[in-house]
Amino acid sequence: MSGNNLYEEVIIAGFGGQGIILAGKLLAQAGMKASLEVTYMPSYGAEMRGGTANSMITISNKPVASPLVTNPNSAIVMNKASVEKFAARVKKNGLIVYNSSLINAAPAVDSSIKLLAMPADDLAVELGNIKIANMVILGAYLQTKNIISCDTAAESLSAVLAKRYHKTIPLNTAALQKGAEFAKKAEAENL
Amino acid sequence: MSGNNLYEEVIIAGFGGQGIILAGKLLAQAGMKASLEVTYMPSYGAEMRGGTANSMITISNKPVASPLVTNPNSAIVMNKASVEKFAARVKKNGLIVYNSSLINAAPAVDSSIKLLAMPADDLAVELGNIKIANMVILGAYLQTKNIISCDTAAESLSAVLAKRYHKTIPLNTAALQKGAEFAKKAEAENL
Amino acid sequence: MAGKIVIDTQRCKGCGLCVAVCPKKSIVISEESNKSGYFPAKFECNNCTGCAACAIVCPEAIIEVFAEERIIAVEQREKTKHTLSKAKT
Amino acid sequence: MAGKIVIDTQRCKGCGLCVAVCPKKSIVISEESNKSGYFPAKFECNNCTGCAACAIVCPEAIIEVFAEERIIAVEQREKTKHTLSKAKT
Amino acid sequence: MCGNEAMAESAIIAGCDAYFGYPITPQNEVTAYMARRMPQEGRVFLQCESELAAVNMVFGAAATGKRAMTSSSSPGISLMQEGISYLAGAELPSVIVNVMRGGPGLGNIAPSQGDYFQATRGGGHGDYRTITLGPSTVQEFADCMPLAFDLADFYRTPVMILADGILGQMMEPLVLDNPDNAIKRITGGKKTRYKLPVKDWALTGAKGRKQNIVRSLWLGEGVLEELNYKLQRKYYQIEQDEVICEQSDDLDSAEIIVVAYGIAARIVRSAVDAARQQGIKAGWIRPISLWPFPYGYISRAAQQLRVFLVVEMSLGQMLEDVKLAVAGSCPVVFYGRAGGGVPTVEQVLEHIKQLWTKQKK
Amino acid sequence: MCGNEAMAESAIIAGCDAYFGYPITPQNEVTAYMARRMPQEGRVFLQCESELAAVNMVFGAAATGKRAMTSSSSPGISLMQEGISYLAGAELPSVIVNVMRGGPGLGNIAPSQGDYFQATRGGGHGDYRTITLGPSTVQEFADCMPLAFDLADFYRTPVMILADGILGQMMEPLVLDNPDNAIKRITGGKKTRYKLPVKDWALTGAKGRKQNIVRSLWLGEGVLEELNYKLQRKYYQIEQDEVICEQSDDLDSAEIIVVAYGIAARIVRSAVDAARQQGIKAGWIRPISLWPFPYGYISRAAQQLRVFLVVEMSLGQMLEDVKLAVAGSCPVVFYGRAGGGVPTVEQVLEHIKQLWTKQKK
Amino acid sequence: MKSVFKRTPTYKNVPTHYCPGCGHGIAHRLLAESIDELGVREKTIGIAPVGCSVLAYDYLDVDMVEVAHGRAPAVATGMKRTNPDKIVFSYQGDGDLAAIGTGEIIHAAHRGEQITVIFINNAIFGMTGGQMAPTTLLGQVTATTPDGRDEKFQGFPLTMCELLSVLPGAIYLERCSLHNPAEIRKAKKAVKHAFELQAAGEKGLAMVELLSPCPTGWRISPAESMKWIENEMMKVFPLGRFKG
Amino acid sequence: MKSVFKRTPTYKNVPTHYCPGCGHGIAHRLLAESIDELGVREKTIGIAPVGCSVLAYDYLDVDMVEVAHGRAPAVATGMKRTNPDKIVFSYQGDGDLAAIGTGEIIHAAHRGEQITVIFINNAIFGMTGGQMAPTTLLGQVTATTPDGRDEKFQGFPLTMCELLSVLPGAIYLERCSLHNPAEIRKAKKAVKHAFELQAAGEKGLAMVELLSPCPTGWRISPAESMKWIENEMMKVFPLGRFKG
Ligand SMILES: Cc1ncc(C[n+]2csc(CCOP(=O)(O)OP(=O)(O)O)c2C)c(N)n1
Ligand SMILES: Cc1ncc(C[n+]2csc(CCOP(=O)(O)OP(=O)(O)O)c2C)c(N)n1
Ligand code: SF4
Ligand code: SF4
Ligand code: SF4
Ligand code: SF4
Ligand code: SF4
Ligand code: SF4
Ligand SMILES: [Mg+2]
Ligand SMILES: [Mg+2]
Repeated sequence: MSGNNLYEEVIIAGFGGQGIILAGKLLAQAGMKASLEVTYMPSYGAEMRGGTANSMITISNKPVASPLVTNPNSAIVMNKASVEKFAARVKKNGLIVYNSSLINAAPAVDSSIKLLAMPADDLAVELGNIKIANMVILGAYLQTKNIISCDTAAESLSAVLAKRYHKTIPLNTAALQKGAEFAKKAEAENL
Repeated sequence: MSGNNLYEEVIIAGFGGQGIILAGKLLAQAGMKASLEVTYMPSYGAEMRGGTANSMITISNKPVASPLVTNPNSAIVMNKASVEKFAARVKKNGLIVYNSSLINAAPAVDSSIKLLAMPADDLAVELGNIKIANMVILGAYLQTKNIISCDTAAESLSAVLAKRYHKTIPLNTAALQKGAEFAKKAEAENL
Repeated sequence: MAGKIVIDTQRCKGCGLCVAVCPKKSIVISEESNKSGYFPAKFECNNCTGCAACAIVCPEAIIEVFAEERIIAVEQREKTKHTLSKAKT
Repeated sequence: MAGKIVIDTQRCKGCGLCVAVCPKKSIVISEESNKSGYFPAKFECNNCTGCAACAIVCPEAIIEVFAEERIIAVEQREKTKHTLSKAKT
Repeated sequence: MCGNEAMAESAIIAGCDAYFGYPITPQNEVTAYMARRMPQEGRVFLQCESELAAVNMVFGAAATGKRAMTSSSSPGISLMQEGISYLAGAELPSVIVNVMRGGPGLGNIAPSQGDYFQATRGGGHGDYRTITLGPSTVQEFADCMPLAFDLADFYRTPVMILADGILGQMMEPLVLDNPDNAIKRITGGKKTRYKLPVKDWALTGAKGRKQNIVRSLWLGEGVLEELNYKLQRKYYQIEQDEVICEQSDDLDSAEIIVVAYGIAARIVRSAVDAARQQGIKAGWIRPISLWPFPYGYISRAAQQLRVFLVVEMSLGQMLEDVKLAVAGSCPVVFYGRAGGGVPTVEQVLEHIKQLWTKQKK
Repeated sequence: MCGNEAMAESAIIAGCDAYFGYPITPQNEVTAYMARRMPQEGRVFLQCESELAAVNMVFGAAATGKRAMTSSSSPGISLMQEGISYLAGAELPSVIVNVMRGGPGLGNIAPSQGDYFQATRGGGHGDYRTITLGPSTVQEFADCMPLAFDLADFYRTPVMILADGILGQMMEPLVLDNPDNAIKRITGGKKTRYKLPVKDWALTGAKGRKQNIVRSLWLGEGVLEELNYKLQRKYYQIEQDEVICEQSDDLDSAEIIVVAYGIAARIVRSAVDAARQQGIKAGWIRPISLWPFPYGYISRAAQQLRVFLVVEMSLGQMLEDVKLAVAGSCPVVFYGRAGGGVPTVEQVLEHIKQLWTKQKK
Repeated sequence: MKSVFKRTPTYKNVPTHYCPGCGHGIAHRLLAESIDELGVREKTIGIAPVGCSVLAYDYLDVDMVEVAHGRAPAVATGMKRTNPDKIVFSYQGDGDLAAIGTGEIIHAAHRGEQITVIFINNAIFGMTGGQMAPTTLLGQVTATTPDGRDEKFQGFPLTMCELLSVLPGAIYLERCSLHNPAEIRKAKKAVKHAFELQAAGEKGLAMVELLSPCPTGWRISPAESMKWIENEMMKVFPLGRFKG
Repeated sequence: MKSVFKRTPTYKNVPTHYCPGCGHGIAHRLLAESIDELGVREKTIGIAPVGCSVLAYDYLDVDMVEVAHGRAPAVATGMKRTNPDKIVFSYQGDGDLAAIGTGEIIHAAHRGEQITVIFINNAIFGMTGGQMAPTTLLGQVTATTPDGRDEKFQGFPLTMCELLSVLPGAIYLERCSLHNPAEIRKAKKAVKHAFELQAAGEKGLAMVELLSPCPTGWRISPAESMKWIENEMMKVFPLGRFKG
């Protein structure tokens, strides 16, 4: 919110089952690991089945007042419904990373907003498991924003994954990297 | 409370089973029948077995504000515990009618207070049923105070007795009268 | 008379249950009320066996029963049985 | 082919229950996801008998079953039975 | 006929279709009376397994458009708090009578006014209010009922009657006539029977119309918030239109104003009468609708400098409403007794006298 | 670790012997966490059949002198009202966490502050209060717990924590250390661990002493009233000693003071920061103890003429406390959202700006 | 002669507030004797219900608590889970246990809480003045069934032992009666057994149901009450061991 | 070819919010078909519980109400007593009916309320994210039994049909399963019968318990869920008619 301080507000959105909550938690955890101030706030509601899920993350170098994100700097959107809901809320000069495997058309937003189309589902399938599309797209976001490194995120995996999933850490790490690489290439191409 | 208006506050007290509530209701009902303003307030508490019961009745010729009687003009006391509890509360120049069948000694109170010893249980037994001691003593009170007539009270019996007890109306009427007669005699003797 | 009972008459509520259960008709309701206004039970000692039926049924538990040794023995046998019948009867 | 089914694939949640119960293996899960992101069931028409097992088990009630007359008769017989079995079965 | 019975009979006259209740002192006369009378009228009486069941049976009957009520006393009313919040959320007309007794906990069965906060602030969860009426005579206790049922139907809201053990148990002269007269009496002639809207929302079977749904869950973004604003508008209207309050004739000249409701107000009345006979300039204000609270009456009275004495059978609950109304303009003093204690006329008089002496110094 | 889990772990650190709960969103993380952790510590976790059972199990454990707690969300807390009144009446130390959600009725599961009245005024029957704490960060939510258990034991009273869905679900940096530090943090250094009295009243078996009785029924004339006066004295002491409140540094110069608690206070803080950057003289007061309410802080601030803006995730509940504190000295304006709506920083800022413009005219 | 029968120490030597002929007094005595005979007084915690026996702690000389109407089994659960070495019992009426407290008793039994429950079935709400209880007999006139209980409106009497016997967590269920000395002796054995099981660490809930006279609620004499139990109540509530 | 199987009118033609493979959808269909076949749609009033099926009124095209968690039988009582000519049913989960609402279902059955209850036993609290229900099987891992349900701490699974069968006021009790087409057909008959009884004015409560898959709560696939019902649940919850 304030001047040249770091105040990154992110929304990650998609439908239930796309690993939205996990991606959000990982970003928050990585932020803490990087000694930044962080708030993480999931949409919740096991009380209601179906529908969309989202996480709101704020990363700053001073304590965060409100954990709610209305107008994010960055949005990571995993399905069409989320584009409709969140794309228009992104601030000027912001960033939208979207899952082009499921979202055909680029979101129509202010031209100051940077758009990154990620075929996250496809890349995940390439790695052998569609469920890690969330990590792929998060990797791309980290790479593009360059606030927290992909390695810090990878190192934070063990803190957010339940013990019984620790065996998937290598796969998730690979996914983060694959996403980051894709973003690096895309950026290069855009140059 | 106020000047020469009628404002008669009565407490009737005894132990459960002595017909305290019925006597109170009858007095209140008779008051209404006599076109007076009346409030009647029983001690209640089927929630607690045993202990003492009492009724508070206020009879006036204008609407009664508070139904609670702290310092009555008159007290009708049926057992020892009630004497201890209420005798000292009776106002100066007041009246105490007590059941001398159970209360041996006359209550020690201000000399301005008129005392009437009624062997109510004994008189009731004479009539064949100890349970109507309440009517005997109420009759004595009515006679002494002369605000409401014994006949009005007798006429009110049907309104306060449950249907299945209507057969006892003659007996109750007799008890009221017996009490009244006793009081009349006592008064005459005192003259 | 093999037994006798003592009733705490001031605490008796005159319910009459003891009277009803006494096999020896050794208890009656008295004519005098106690200080609470109840007409209490009264021991009449006709052939009381100390069977304790009255005490067992008394809701106020105000009857103490006395008996000759023989009867005590019976009582104690029963108590022993109780103790043996611990858990998992 | 004595029967066929029509699945409202846009509303299908890809639970696969219909696939599991079809005695004729006439249903498969498709490779394309629907607009809600589910991979829906797809009718393959191998020997469908119109037995309706798929429809009965479908939690979304989005399978309509068509069958030749003979089978309808069976269905209706059952319905009649139901109606007869009113109160106090 | 004691207060509880008078209230019950008046509810029957008011067209109560169903009574659901669970015994509790000091309102057992209601259950007993209803058990006898409702079947005679071909209506429904049911003794429930608990107060939780009772309030939810009221919910069920009310959802079908019937006039339904329950009654209880303090602990039982606490058990109904979830249900009352649901009634408010689903906007179901219903009447709940609380014959208050001493608390907290099991407390005792003596009369009390300790549940004022619970009734007027919403003891249940969420932003809702229940219309709350505080009768002070057997006549008013009875007259409350037709008014309560009409208010409930008119506003689609639960209505609470706050009585107490004395009012429930006492007897005094009483007229039971038609609802029109009852409503006139209790509103001081301001109202008669309400023009009630048709209950087209009621669950009567979806015959010749779309399905009706009665609910309090609203999941879409902002939908529940909309419901809350709707409720709020309704509450605002109630605050404008439904305040009932009585005050002594001599209020303008009074230097001490005693505020009390229910049984306490009767005691206050006696005390103020006595005080005036002793030359003390005292008056009284008696809120009859506790919510909506007569803030207007009190803040008007507070425009002139005087002392307010609030008397309650609690340790200061309505006190807060009086303070909110007075808003610092005048001193507000409190006298209360709790846990079933009832102030005597003498005690209140004593407090009035003390204030008078201070005032005159 | 989300707020709910942080709170749960902190309760364990604070020596919570037993947790009894029934699932409800948005606090299911508490039940799940306790189900795993309490047995690890050799303590008691039990999923109950209902909230009614939960609060009464807490009652049972507390009566034996154990530190016991439960947690729930709005509708579940409504069901506990009778139980809470009993806890207060029997003077049993106990901790109840309400992670509030949108109401009334089933409402929704969005964050809310709609149960402020219920918590601070006593949603149950009778004249009692529960100490109520309103944390606004995950750290505070956690730090509340050792304080709550100490307050409960010190005063023999139930203590309520009012959180909301956001606080329960969010994650942010957090230190979990010893109770001493936690209490220091949340009281702004004013307090450390309390010197706790021996629980000689607890039911531990009458060995070598007279029988102990824990009860809330008092039948003798005036006995319950005496209990109430005793409670009242205790409440008075709490009001004197246990107020916790935070305020912005620049309060003296502020012309607009925004009062908010919990999550709303964080939003207010962002908005006030933004306003000050725009040259608006705004400040904030954040009650942490909701009961005892920091009347003193606010009435001191109200001695100077300024405007108070109260912001709540309800349609105006704490508002009444602020008005009581201000007592007419300054205007009090309200902005709230209900039914799970959360005010945004922009909306609050907008309200501050409007007040500022009006002020400057 | 030697004293062969007298009050044991856990039954305090004070007058009760019960009506003449009330069964609560008898039940209290059985309880106190069992505790004394087992020697567990110093580790026993009792729970008084809301009902006529709310003041049970005035009569039983053990640590006791008074709890909300019907919630005793939940309170007992909270106590026993945190104090497995103590003996915890609840004493409950039929309004308390079979009406408002149905959920709590069923779930305590369902979970197999290791507690002892003494259940006083007097077919009525005594304390509140004689209203119908779930256990009230068909045809029985009460304050809320002025024409007698009618199964068409109020259903058949609720039999708690039978109901709980379905639950594996209830390990001992027995119905006894207080209507004559012989039955009272049996009742005593049952009450004692219910405590013994808990003392022995048996896992599960033990409940003894006692058919108990309420002359006031039934509006008949104490002696008639005893007969009414024998002739009427026992037809609907057969005595015997249902479990364990 | 003719259409031999399709949605009937009372089951609204809209998507549901249920998870893939959830049994609620199947149960809804059976309910709607029964109502349609009996032709009672226009006089039926339904009660949705708090649980995953809280939005049942979005799917069933009859007058409906949503009520507090567990209280549906009380609400149904209030409705039926004041509207004896209507058909009143409640639809309840196992958390709703067998945990928090135990008192209400038992007393509705005890009084013999003339209502129809559809009881969805999925051995879990679905809506709140998979916590233990009273019906959870021994060893079953849930959010609140991380090491599996253990009878020593949580007791044995609660069998509601067996429990209610003790009550004369429950006139029809049947347990069916939704795990395969054949059982679903039987379940349909049972559901319909439970409505028929009410429509025919039979006095008493009719309940059908349906073993129903919750793949999300059980953390297995829909197909595995069906097998789990057959292999595990049915061992503890045997199918069959318990009453009527
Ligand atoms: C929540 C609540 N509801 C109702 C009451 C009133 N109440 C007190 S005791 C009781 C029933 C007593 O009957 P029972 O449990 O059978 O005991 P008994 O007096 O017959 O021994 C009731 C309804 C209460 N105290 N609290
Ligand atoms: C008073 C109250 N307590 C708790 C909850 C939270 N809650 C909602 S649904 C539910 C249980 C759902 O389980 P079940 O009834 O088995 O239905 P399912 O979702 O499994 O179909 C709970 C505990 C609530 N809404 N209200
Ligand atoms: S001990 Fe037996 S014989 Fe003796 S008085 Fe008692 S009952 Fe009668
Ligand atoms: S049984 Fe006991 S209380 Fe009753 S009369 Fe005999 S001694 Fe008195
Ligand atoms: S109707 Fe029968 S055969 Fe045809 S697809 Fe469905 S299950 Fe298979
Ligand atoms: S059963 Fe229904 S929802 Fe499931 S896959 Fe088949 S068609 Fe789709
Ligand atoms: S009312 Fe009945 S249960 Fe209560 S004390 Fe009297 S006889 Fe005993
Ligand atoms: S959680 Fe279970 S019961 Fe709920 S919708 Fe999903 S599968 Fe169905
Ligand atoms: Mg009873
Ligand atoms: Mg379930």
